[in-house]
Amino acid sequence: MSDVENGAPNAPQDADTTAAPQAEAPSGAAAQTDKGTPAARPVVGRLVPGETAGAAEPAILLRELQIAAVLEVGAWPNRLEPVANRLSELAGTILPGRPGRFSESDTALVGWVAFGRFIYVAASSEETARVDEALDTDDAAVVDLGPARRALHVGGSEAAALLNKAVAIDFDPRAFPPGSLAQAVIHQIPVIILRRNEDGFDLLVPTSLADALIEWLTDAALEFGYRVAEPVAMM
Amino acid sequence: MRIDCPCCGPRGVAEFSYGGDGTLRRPDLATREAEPFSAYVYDRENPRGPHVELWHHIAGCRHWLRVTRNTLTHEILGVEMAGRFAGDAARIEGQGA
Amino acid sequence: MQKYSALSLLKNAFSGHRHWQPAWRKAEPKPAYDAIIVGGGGHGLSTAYYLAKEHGLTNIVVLEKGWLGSGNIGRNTTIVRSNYMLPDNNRFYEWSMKLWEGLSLDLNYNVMFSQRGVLNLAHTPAQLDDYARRGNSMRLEGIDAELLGPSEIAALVPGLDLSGSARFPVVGGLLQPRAGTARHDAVAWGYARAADARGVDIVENCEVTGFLREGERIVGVTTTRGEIRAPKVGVAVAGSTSQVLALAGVSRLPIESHVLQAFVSEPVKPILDGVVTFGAGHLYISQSDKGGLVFGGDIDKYNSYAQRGNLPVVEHVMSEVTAMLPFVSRLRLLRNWGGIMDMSMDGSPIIAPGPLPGLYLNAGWCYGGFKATPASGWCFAWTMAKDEPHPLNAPFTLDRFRNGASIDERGAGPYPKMH
Amino acid sequence: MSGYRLPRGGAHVERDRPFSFRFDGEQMHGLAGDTLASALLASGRVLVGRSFKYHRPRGVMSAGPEEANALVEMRAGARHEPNTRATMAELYEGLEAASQNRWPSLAFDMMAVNDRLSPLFSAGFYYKTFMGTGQATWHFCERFIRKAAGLGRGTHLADPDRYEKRNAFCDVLVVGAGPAGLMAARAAAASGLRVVLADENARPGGRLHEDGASLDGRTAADWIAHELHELERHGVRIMPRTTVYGYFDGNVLGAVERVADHKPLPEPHEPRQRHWTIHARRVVLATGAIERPLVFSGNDAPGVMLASAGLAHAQRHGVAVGRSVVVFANNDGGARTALALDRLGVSIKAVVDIRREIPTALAAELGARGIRLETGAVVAATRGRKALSGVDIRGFDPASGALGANIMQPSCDALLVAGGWTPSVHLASQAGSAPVYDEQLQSFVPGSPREAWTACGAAAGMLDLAACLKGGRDAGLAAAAACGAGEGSLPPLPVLEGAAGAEHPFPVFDVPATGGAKRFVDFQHDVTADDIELSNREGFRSVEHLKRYTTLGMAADQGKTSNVNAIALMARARGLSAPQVGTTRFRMPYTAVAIGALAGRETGHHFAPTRRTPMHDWHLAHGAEMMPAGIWMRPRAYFRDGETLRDAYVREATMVREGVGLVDVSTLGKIDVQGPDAAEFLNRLYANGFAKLPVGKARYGVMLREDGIMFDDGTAWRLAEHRFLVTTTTANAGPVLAHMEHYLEVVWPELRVHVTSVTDRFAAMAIAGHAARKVLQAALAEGDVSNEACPHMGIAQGRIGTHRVMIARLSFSGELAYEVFCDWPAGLAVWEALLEAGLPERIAPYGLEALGTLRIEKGHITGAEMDGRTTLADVGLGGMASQRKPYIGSAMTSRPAFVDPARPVMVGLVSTDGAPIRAGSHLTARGGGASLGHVTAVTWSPALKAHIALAFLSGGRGRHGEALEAAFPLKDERVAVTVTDPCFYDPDGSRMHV
Repeated sequence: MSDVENGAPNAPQDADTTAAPQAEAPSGAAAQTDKGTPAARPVVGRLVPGETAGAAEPAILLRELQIAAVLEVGAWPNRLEPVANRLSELAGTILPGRPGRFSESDTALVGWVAFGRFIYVAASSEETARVDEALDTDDAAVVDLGPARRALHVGGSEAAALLNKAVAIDFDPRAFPPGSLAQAVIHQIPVIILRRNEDGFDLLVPTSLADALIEWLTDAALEFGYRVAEPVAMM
Repeated sequence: MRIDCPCCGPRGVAEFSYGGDGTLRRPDLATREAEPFSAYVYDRENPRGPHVELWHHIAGCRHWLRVTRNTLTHEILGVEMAGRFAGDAARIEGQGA
Repeated sequence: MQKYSALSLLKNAFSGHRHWQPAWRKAEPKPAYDAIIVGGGGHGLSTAYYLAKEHGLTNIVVLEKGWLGSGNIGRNTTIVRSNYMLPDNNRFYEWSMKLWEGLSLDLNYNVMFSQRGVLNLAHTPAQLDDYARRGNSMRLEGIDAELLGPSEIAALVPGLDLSGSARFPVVGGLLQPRAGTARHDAVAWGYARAADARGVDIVENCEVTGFLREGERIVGVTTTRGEIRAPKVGVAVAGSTSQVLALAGVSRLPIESHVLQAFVSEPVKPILDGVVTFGAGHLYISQSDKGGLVFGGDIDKYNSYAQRGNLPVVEHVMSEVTAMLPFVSRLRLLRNWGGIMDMSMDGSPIIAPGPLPGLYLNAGWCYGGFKATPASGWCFAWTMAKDEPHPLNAPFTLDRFRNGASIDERGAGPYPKMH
Repeated sequence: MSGYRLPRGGAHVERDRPFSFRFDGEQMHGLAGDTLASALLASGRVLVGRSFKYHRPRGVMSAGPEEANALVEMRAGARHEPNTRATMAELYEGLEAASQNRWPSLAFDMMAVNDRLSPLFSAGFYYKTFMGTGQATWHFCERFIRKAAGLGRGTHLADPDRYEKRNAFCDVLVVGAGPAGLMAARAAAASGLRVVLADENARPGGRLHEDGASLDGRTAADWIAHELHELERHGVRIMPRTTVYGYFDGNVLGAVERVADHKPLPEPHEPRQRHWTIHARRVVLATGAIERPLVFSGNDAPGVMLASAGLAHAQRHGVAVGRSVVVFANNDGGARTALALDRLGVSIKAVVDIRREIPTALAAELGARGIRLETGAVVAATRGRKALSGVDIRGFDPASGALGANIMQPSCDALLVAGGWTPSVHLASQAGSAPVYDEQLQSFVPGSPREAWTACGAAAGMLDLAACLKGGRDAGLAAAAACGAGEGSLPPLPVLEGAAGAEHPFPVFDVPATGGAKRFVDFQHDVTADDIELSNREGFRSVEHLKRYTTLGMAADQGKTSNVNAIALMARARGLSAPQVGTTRFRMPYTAVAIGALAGRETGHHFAPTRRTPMHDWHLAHGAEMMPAGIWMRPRAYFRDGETLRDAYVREATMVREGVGLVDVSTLGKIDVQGPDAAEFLNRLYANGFAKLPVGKARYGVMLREDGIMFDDGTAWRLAEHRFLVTTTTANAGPVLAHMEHYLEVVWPELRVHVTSVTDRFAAMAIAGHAARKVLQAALAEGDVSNEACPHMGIAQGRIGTHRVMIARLSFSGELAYEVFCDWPAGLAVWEALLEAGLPERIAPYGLEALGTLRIEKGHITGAEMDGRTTLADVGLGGMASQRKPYIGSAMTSRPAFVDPARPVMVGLVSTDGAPIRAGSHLTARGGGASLGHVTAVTWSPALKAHIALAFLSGGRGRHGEALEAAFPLKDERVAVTVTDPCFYDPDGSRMHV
């Protein structure tokens, strides 16, 4: 999973390196540019269950998904298949044969993110230790990313259209059927997009940017209208 | 411009970070002299036409790709995994999964 | 040379403009010259002009592959400034600025050099500190610079987003009042006309196809219009530097060619006076005398000779310009074009004798070449005439990379796409 | 009064839906389905604009995107928008428009004096004058030139509308929904492919509306409706009002949909426009053609219009463009237009055709309908300045190009001009080789494709309807086949009746000047035939020089109607053929595109995402002023009542020196480095040694770039034999990860190491001060941070409340300090627990300013010192570099310039006159002089009770104790300073080793 510290490549960087109190404070003198907030909006960057906004008949459903465990498994060259097999056993499902796909059992979801990189999402946080123990150092590395990710569900009839505002991936069900997984960037934020069924998409988002993503998504969803549902467990 | 990532499929150029000339080979780790490194760090052929270059799929799978691209037309002539998983990728693709 | 003036314009107006002469002769190449300049762009033409004017070398020829000024001299965003931090840079560019200030009179050609100021916006205190370091560096070299606060900036540039809702609010800025813009094509034409008047041959549609050598030494060129000999051959071909030097057997250089896109909006009545740059990204914008907003951002960040860029950079530049000046949103993008930049490994140019005897190299301008046009030609002419660099271009050698003496204004390191 | 609404007809207008609108404040009326141009014409309005340079009065000249004259300002306030083509602006109730580039009014424009002075304002006149004695003269003149230039007025108000963006994917994109495009879409969709059909107009159909043919027995309007229905049934996505403006590499096309421009305001939440990035496997370019004007004296008078436009306004909008119309042509289009208009009830005075003969059928029909035909004749001049009042028709010898005798001087209020057709090759040219000249068309057609497109219809030079329909179907089939589609059901070609044939021009485009009147080639920029000759005379002969010298084709209409005529004129002046002169390169955008649409929502507040730590809200609630650090937000200082920034940071820094403080460092980059070769990998990355770092210990390290310059610094914690946690600076977290990935994947593929960003895995905070251990220990429910259990650089595990924490004893402040890492979501709870545990010690949070003060006192480096130009030796860390192992950059560090004794190196400065040193100052000798170095960081040091700074000074290591000045000439300030060691405070480190 990528990092985005350099998301704004030329943006002012590393302001922690200054100790220069001389700068004048912004005056806020000029025109306001508060774009496109035609109606009262929910708290920015937070999903409030029950909230609706935007166009009258919401065509987007948003909800937070609770995740217990997210692991990244890095396998060494020439050890991909053994690791995939081991993960399949642990998850109780058959890991598909190449990156861009995932499968799931009742308790775990395991996906192939890249060559040598798997993701493992589990219903129980105890899975973290179990997977770590089950894999040998000579095969793979295991990184616990649970606290580093939040999960969101984007559903509704315009879910693909909403994501296509940012993502140049063809979400036509023939091109991106259930069981597909993609890494991409929305609003400079790296996400993993999982299509678990035809109804929508689940997104895994870096925690520090989840609020920013929600803020962007809810704004982007206004033209379709959206409804926020109660959080549910992802697995 | 779109690059057909061997891992992710065709993606827009904005997802990739350009890594420059892909034909350069870093001098051996043990090299102590500056000159071989100077050649590696500074000197470029900069061809007008087909160019083998590295691209990092930074907003996708984060693999480094070796892309052959015509610098005059921007036509992409070939894409392969640049690095340590190239063998795995070829094998897995070969299985026709 | 026909003198240009209001009076001559008036006289010719009465005679239906039938008596104007071509701005430069369509010269036929001779078999030998005292010096050859390869590249009929801004730098090549100014080199020829200063060789003739400052060094009395008039038996020279400028060879241009296409039409005169077909490269970056006519593809840039026309900004002229000398607001550099590193002394090697600010001394050189300030000399250029001084030449600009007298250029229209010198050439008897109005290059429309318009000193309406260049303002760099800062968005964090740290960035403002950096600008202060740069501004102080300029002032210590006798260059004009002013550090401004938000209220002064608001008064200077109406329509800037100085609101708290801006993602990166403006905290201050660095202004160089003497900086500004010039009419880019006119610079090429003005130099061509003035060089021609001093006897320089300018040959268009003449592509260099190889170099003539005597041992190691370069003694001329072969072209699509025949062999031309000269004891000195200067190369000023910007993005084509690698191709031209490869003809001389120099196969590798600290240069990559990249495409930089530029943009112009539909013309509107005056709405932006000076040049403004956005510090939370990379964007520079001004309004031309014709009324179009002229702006640009980053290079596309891949090797290219296509003179054509791609959509992501277009979109990003538009995001930047509307973030900085929200009113621009309703104006329309009228034209877009691409230029091929000779991006060097440290972002600074090369003006030096070599890399072979008889050969002289002027390259690596990245996307700062336009403002350098007068000083580049002036220094390159000096270097070619005297076989050694002037102190102003002495640091801009080809071997500085190996020596570790990079002139890295951005501190970005040996990565051409970062400069 | 000139134009008027015909009693019937107008396929696009709804006669029972009148709209009122205002033009220049005058209330007018139009119909739903009108454009602003057709509504103005219907209202009898002739004069609608002024040209760019000479401020000539101008009227509507077209019915499409090529409009060069009728540019208006639309809407009011923040939505004010200049330069809108009246021909593309759909009418809506309450529309407000105004003419532009005139003062004080359209009818009386002071700037029209330019036209009288036009002999002075020849092409390129400004290069020859305004020089005076130098810059001052030019600056004086320039102010007036700027005011005179420009077209409409912009506004400084921020645009209040939304712009959306979307990606779309399809097998076949058809650009243009004229006859060829409709057939292409039908053919492609028949094979079950995903097809998108985009058209810039509000209504599909293109020239079908004007052709006059019936198709399968249907009227054009009915047939189009039927085809659209069929397309929808096949799942084709039809996108009207969508201009495909750019063709980029890899068959990526840019398009802008005008979602709400035809409404008074966008609906709530609706964007004004939507940008589409269309990813198509194949593209069919059915972009049509644009009619060319002819070049003759006074050809710009208001009332002179393209013949096709005159017909379009009548057919589409039921508008007669004049009460008495003359038609002037070099091809069959003239007579055809006259006949069609006559049938619609428009009064045609005469048809003037350059050719000696026209097809007998046309001539006969003109005769039958009583329309006067003059062949071998031209319109040599026009009469009327603000509105056409008549034309001079004279004989013409096409062989010599000479004018003949006067034939007639009829009065008329509209002159329709048909000069042949210019295929719209813009997109094909963007994505292909140079356009190719077609002798029959006397124009350019697409060259060979560089991308996966096929051109068809008028865009490909197919000018008659049957060829368009067949060409479109063939192109659609070919595109489908290229997508691997099987044979679909082949859509039959419609049976045509009454279709117009091709209109190939007789190759004469200009008429000699009469009476010194101007002959315009580029209407908007006022480039005349004489300007082209002048350009040639002065040596600006290449088509690019012509464009740049005369500004031909560079106006807002981009020369859609002028380029080909200009090339023909230049070719004649140079004695060349048109293809020898060639055409300029076409670039995006095909028509001008709102910049807001290209920016989308990724601007303003959404220019970049905001990255927040888990303590973000807490900081805000406790007086913090936040500042950006890249895309992160970090507390600068926590303000208490009445405090200035300096009060706040001095209090916070003092608190750390004298007691204990807590700072949020969650933004540090964190990278998990795992694998059997992890230690070897880090040993190669860092300049100092890491192979032998024991498990349970951390180490400070610096990475270099390949050129030997410092890249980043941070710590690496060895958590297990094969597992490290690496921290980076906030700014370089991304670049360091990419750097690692590059070496692992490309350079050293044999290393079994896996790297992952765990920045968001761990919230992090540093507790610093002599009471840090006591407070931390008190907060720990589990874990031991005693000096024995957790020595300097030691790592400890523990628990605060229910939250597991990982602790490393590291110090940036120079005090006894610990970095406490916990799960990101637990960050706030751990933060609050530490603050609570520290209450007895009066703990408080500190921000970036205090952090800066503390590190400056210690001489620790940050990005201000590691600015991409400095070496380890420069910052006094040369001794850290390992001599025993190679590492990235090691071979480059002994190059000559790196060991130059005059290199600036890091020193400390103390203000000796008590004045603050400003960041960004330069060092000079006392009394001034050249720069000897520069200041990187400054603070008031509470520990030293002095203003201090870090700086780089040439040869600085041997200059401690020297008296210099920190100069800030930007504010005319100079501060007397003494050079010191950069470590001001506790140089032996005793305070952190307790």
